[in-house]
Amino acid sequence: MLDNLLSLMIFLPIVLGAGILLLPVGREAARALGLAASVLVVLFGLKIFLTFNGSSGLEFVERSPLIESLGISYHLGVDGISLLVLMAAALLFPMVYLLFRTREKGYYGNLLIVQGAMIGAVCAADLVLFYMFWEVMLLPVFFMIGLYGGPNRLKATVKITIYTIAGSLLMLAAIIYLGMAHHQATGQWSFAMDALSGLSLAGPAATLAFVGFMVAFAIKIPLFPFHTWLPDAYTEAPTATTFVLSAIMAKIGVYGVIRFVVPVFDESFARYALILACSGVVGMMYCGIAALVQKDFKRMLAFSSASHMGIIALGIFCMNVQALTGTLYQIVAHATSTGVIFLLLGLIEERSATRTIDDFGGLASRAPILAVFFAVAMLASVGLPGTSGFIGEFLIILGAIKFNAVIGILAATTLVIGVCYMLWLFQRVFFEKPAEKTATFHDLTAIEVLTILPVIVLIIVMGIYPQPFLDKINPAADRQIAALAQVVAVADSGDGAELNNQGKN
Amino acid sequence: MIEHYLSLSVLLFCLGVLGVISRRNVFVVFMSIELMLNAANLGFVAVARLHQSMDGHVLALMVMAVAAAEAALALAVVILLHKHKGNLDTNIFSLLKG
Amino acid sequence: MEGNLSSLGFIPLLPLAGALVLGLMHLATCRGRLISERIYALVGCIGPILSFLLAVNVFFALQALPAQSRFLSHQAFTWFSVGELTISMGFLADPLSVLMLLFVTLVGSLIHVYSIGYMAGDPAFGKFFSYLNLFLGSMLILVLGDGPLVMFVGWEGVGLCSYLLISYYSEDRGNVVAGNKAFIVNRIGDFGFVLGMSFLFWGIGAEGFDYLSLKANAHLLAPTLGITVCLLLFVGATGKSAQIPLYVWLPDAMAGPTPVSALIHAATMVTAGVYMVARFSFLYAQVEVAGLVVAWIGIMTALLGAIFGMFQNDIKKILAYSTVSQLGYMFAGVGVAAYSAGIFHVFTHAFFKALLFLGAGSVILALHHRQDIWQMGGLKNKLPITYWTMLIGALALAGCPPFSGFFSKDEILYSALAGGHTGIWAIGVLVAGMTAYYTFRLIFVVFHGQPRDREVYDHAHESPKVMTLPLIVLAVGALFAGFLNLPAIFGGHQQVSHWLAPSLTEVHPHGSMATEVLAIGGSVLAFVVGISIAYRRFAGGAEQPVFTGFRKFAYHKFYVDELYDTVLVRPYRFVGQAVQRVIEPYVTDGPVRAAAWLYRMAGLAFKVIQVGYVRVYAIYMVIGLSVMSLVLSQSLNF
Amino acid sequence: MIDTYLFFGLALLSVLGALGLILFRHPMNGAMSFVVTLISLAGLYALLSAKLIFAIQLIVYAGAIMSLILFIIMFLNIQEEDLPVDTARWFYLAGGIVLLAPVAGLLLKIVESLPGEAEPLTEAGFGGVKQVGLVLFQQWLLPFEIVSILLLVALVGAVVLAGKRG
Repeated sequence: MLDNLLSLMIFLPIVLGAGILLLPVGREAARALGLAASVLVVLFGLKIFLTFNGSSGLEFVERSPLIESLGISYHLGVDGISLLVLMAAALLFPMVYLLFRTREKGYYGNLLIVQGAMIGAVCAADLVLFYMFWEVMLLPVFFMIGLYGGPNRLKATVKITIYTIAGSLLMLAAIIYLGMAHHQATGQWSFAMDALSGLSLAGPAATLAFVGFMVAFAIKIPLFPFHTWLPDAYTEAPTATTFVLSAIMAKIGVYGVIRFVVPVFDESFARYALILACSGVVGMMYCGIAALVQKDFKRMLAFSSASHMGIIALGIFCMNVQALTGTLYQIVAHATSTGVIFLLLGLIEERSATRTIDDFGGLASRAPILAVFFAVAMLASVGLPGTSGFIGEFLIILGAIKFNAVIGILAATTLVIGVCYMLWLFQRVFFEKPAEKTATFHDLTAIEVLTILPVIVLIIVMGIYPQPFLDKINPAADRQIAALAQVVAVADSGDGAELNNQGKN
Repeated sequence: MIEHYLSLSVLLFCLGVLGVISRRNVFVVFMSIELMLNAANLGFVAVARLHQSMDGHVLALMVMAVAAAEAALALAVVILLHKHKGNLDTNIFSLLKG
Repeated sequence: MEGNLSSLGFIPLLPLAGALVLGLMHLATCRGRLISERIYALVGCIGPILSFLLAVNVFFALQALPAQSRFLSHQAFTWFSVGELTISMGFLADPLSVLMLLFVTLVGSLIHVYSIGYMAGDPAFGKFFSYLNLFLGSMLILVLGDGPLVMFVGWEGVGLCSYLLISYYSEDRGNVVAGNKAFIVNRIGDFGFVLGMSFLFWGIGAEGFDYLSLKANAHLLAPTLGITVCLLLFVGATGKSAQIPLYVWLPDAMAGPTPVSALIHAATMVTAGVYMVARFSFLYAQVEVAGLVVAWIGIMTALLGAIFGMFQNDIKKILAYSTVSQLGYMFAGVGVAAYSAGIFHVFTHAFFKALLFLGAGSVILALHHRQDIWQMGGLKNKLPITYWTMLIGALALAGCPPFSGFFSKDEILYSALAGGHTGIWAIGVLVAGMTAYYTFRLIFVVFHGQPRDREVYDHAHESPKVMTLPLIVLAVGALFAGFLNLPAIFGGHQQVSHWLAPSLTEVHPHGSMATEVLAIGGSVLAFVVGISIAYRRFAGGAEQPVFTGFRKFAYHKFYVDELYDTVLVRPYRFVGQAVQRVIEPYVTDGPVRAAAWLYRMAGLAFKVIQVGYVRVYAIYMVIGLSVMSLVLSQSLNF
Repeated sequence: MIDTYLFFGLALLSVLGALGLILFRHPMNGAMSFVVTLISLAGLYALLSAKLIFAIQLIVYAGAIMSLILFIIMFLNIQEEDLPVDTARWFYLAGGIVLLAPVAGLLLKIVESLPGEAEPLTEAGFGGVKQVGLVLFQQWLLPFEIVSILLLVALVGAVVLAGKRG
C-alpha cells in the first residue's frame, strides 16, 4: 500500500471529500473525518520528506498510461523542486480542522478535495494530468467562497473563477501546442515533462505558448498586474479558504513556473526574464504600498501576501541558483508565516466579530500568547533573521543583485515596505489601549496553542537551521539552473550577454 | 426509381419544416414534426431497398419508437400547457425571452 | 583559524536561553502572578553574568596567544549553503570582538542588576527581563559573529529588542509610535546593509564570506564596487547608530524604560555601527572616499546632536542627543581611519553614558517619573550617590582630564588633526565645548541651586542599593577606563590600540609633538570654556528660559521630524491612498472591469434576438441550415 | 409499370395530405389529412418491399399514435375561437419556401448524384419479420435495448407530467 504513497496522498482526501459531499454525514463527523485524513496525509508527507534522497531527479515515481494513443500517462513523482511545495500542501491542513468548527459539512468536503487536487498538481509529471488537477483545484474554492464567504462573496467568487479559468484555458491551448510540437518533432504523442523539456521550441507560436503558460501561472500567483482578483477573494473567503489560497495555492503557481515554464520554454524564459522580474518587483512594491492604507485587516494581509508573492516570483526570474533556492525555500517559509497569520486572524475575527483595524487595540495584554504567535509569524513575514523568512528573502535579494543590480536594489526595499504596514497593524491591533470590542477578548485555548505551536517552532527552526531543507532542494535547483545556463549560453547574443557576464563575475 | 422516393422524402421534409415555422397551433407544429420524422423514415427505407440491406428498416423502427416516445411526452406537455394557459398558441409560451 | 573555542557559542546562547525561559515563564503565568520577582531576577541575571565570566575567560585565552595570531573561532554548524554561498553559524573572538564582548557583558550585567530595582513592581517584570536577555544575546551574536551575515542576525535581533523595549509601555500610543519609528528607520539602514553585503558577496565573497577570508581577498575588490559596498554598509550604520540622516529615531527611543535607554540606546546597540565600520576596516582603509564620507557625516552629526542637546528640557532627551553627538565622534574617528580611537571611544562611552542614563533613571525614579529638568533642582543632598556618580560621568562626557572621555575623545581629535583633517578637528573641538556646556547645564540645573518644586523635592529619596551599586561600578569605569589607552605623551603605552591592532587595518599617523599639544590644548580649552559658561548661567539656579529665534528652532530640532513627515511619510501614505482609490480600481483592474463590461454589453445586444417564440428559434435553425446548404452546394462537387 | 403509377399516386396523396396538415385551420382537419399521408407512406413502404415497416406504419403510426393525437385533440375539445390566429401565415410560408429552397436544392442534388439503380427484384423475404428481426437482434441489440429504456423513460415522464395538478 505504501508503494503508492503519492496516489494515496492525492486520492484519500479527494475520495473522502466526495464521500462527505454526497453521503449524509453530520457536520462534526465530517470535521473528524477531514482531520483524520489530513493527519494521515501529514504522516505520508513526513515519510516522503524523510525518505527523500535529495537526488536531482524524480523520486517516488508512479507511471501508468492513461490515454495511450495520445501519450497521456498517469505520471507522478517528487523532486527537490516539488518537495517543499508538497510539504506545504501536506502539513498545514490539520490546523484548519482543529481551529475552526463552525462550518458546514460541505465546507470540510471541499477542503479535502482541494487538498487532494493541490497535492496532485504538485506531484504530476505529465502536463495533461497537471492540468486536470489544476482545474479541479479551483472548483472547491469556487464553492467555498461562493457558499460560505462574506457578504460580497458572489462578486468575489465569480471574479476569481473567471479570471483563473481564463488563464487556465490559455494554458490548455499551450499544452496542446506542446503535445503537437512533440508529435511533429518525434512522431509520437507525449505530454510528459521529461519528454517535453527536451524540445527546442522557437518561433512566434512557441512564444505564444510561453505567454499562455505564464499568464495562467501569473494569475494564480498572482503576479502584478494580474492580482486584482486577490483582494476581494481573500477578503470575502472564509478564513480557512484564504489560508488555502495564500499559503498553498499561490505557491503552486510559482511552482508551476519553475516546474513547467522554465525547462520547456527555456529560451523564451531567458529572453523575457527581465520583464517578468520587473513585474515581480513592481508587484511587491505596489501591493506593499497598497497594504498600508487598508482599513480591513484581512484585506491588508491580502495585499501583504500579494506583495510577498512578488518577491517570491522574482526569485525564479533571476535565473541563478541562489534566487531559485531562495524562492523554493520561501515558498514554505511564506506558507507557514502567512498561514499562521491568516489563521490567527480568523480566530481574532471569530472572537471579536470585526475586521476593521480601528476597532481593535490592546490585544497583547488580553491575549499574550496570541500576540507572541502573531509576532513571530509577522517577524518571519518581514524577514527577520532567525526566522524562516530571512533565509529565502536574503537569497532572493542576493540572486536578484547578481541578475540585475537595479532589480536587486528595488527588491531589497521589501525590507522597509513590509515592516511599515506590519508594524502599523501590530500597533493598532495588539498595542495601545484595549478597545470596546476587545474588552472581553480571551486568549488562545490549549488546543489552539498546541495546534499552532508546531508551525511556530517550524518557523524558527527553519530560520536557525535551514540546511537540511536546502540540501533537499539544492540538487534539483542546481540542475535546472545548469540547464538554463546552457541554453542562455547557446542563444547568447545581444540581450543574453549581460546575464552571462554577470554570472561569471 | 429510388431517387423519386428520396425526392419525395425531401419534399415531405420541407413541408414539415414549413408547417413548424408557419403555424402557431401546438398540434399542427407537433404533427409537422411527425411529418419530418416520416420523411426521414421514407429515406431510410428507400436506401435500404437500394442497398438490399435491412439496417435501414431497423433504423426506421427506431425512429418510430422515438416518435412514439415523443408523442407520449409531447402530448402530456400539451395537456399541461393547455391546463395552465387554456390555449394552444405557441407564442404565449415565451419564458425564454431574453 | 588559529584555534577553536567551543565556549564561544555559549556566550550568546546563555542570555538567549534565559530569554526563552523567562518568556515561557511569563506567558505561562501572565494571568495570575505565580512567580515572584526574585526568581525572575535571578534567572534574568544569571545568563549575562555567566556570559561575562566566559568573556573574561576568552579574553585570557586570547591574551595567552602571540599578538598576531589572536584569533579564536568556533563554527557551530553550517547555517546555509547555496551554490557558491556558504554561511556557517560561526563565532570569532579576536581582540576587537573581545573588547566589545567584555564591556557589553559587563555593562549588560550591571544594567540587569540595576533593572531589578528600577522595574520593581512592574506587572510584566518577567517580560522585561526576557526582552533584556534577548537583547543581550542578540548583541553578543552581533559582536561575535564571524561574518557579516551572522552579524546581521544580531544586528536585526537588537533592532527587534529595541522596538519591543521602546514600545514596552504599549498602552501609550506615543511609545508604540516611537518603537515603530525606531524599527522602520533601522530597517532603512538594514536595507543598505543587506545590499552592501550582497554586493560584497558578489565581489569577493565566493571564497568565503567571513571576515578573515574577506580580509584576505579585500584587495581583489574593484574600486567602484568597494565604494558602493562601503557606503551601503555605512547606510546600515547610520540607521543603527543614529547618524544623519537616520538619527531621528534615537531621541524618540527614550520612551522606553531608562535601563533600556542606558543599555541599548547608549552603551551597546547604537555603537554597533561603529563596530561594524571597524570590522570592515580592511575595506574602508582601501577606499578613502568612503572613509571621508563617514568622517564628515559623523562630525556633522556630532555638531547637530550637540546643538539639539543644548536646548532640551527632558533629562533623557539631553542625554539622547548627547549620545547622537558622541556617536558622531566615533564615526569621525573611524572615518579618519583611526579605528582604534573610535572603538576606544565606544568603550569609554559605554561606561560614562550608561552611568549617566542610570543616574538619570535614579533621579527619575526618585521624583516619581518626572523627567523635566526644570522641575528638579538641588537634588545634590537628597541623592548623594547618584549625584557623585553622575558628576563623574558628566566630567567624563565633557572631556575633563583625566576622566576616560578625555582620552578617547582626544585620541579622535588628535588623529583627525594629524591626518590632515583640520576641518573635522575644528568642528570636533567646538562640539567638545558644547558638550561640556550642555552636560553641566544638566548637572547644575538638576542637582545644584534651589529646589524648583518643593513637593517633589520633599518626596525624593535615594535609590536602593541594587541600583546604586551598578552606578558605583560604572563610575569607577568612567573614571579609570581612560588609563587603559594612555598616550605616550602622558607616559602611557596605548595598550588598547596595541591590543586591537591585529584586528584592524589602520596606519597610525605620526604627528609631531606640536600637533599633539595643539590637540590636547584645544580639547582642554573647549572643556573649560563650555563648563564656565554653563556655570555662569545655571549654577545659581536659573529659571526655565523661554526659547526664541534660533533657540526655539533648535529646541524643535530644526523641525527635521516635521520635514521627514512632509517629505517622506505623507507622500508615502498619499501614494498608498492613490493606489487604493484610483490606480487599483481604474488602472490595474481597469482592463478586467472593461472586459466584464464589454461582455455584459454584448449580452445585452444579443438578447434582442432571444424573442422567446419557439417558432422563431426554428426559423433561426432553418436560416442556419439554409446558409450551410448554400455554402456546401458551392463547395461540393458532384 | 404498375408500381410507377402506384408510386406517383401515393406520392401525390402523401403530399396533398401534408399540404392539408399545414394549411387546414383546425387541427382536427389537419390530423385527418395527416392520416392520409401516413397511410400513403405505408403504401410506399410496401412498394419498397419493406413488409414489416409497412405493417408497423399502419398499426403504430397511422393507428396508435394518430389515434392518440386525435383523442387528445378531441379530449381538449378545441373550439374555433380557441384557435390561435395565424397572422401573416402566407408571409411565413413564402419566407419558409425561400429559406428552404437551397436546402432542398442541395438535398436533391445529392439524391441525383446517387450511384446505381436498385435491383428490380429483391431476395425472397427481404423486409420480412424474421429477417428484420434477425438483423435487429443480432447487430442492433444494444441500440434496441437503449430504445426500450427511452420508451420506459417516456412512459414514466408522461405519467409524471400528466399527473401534475395544474
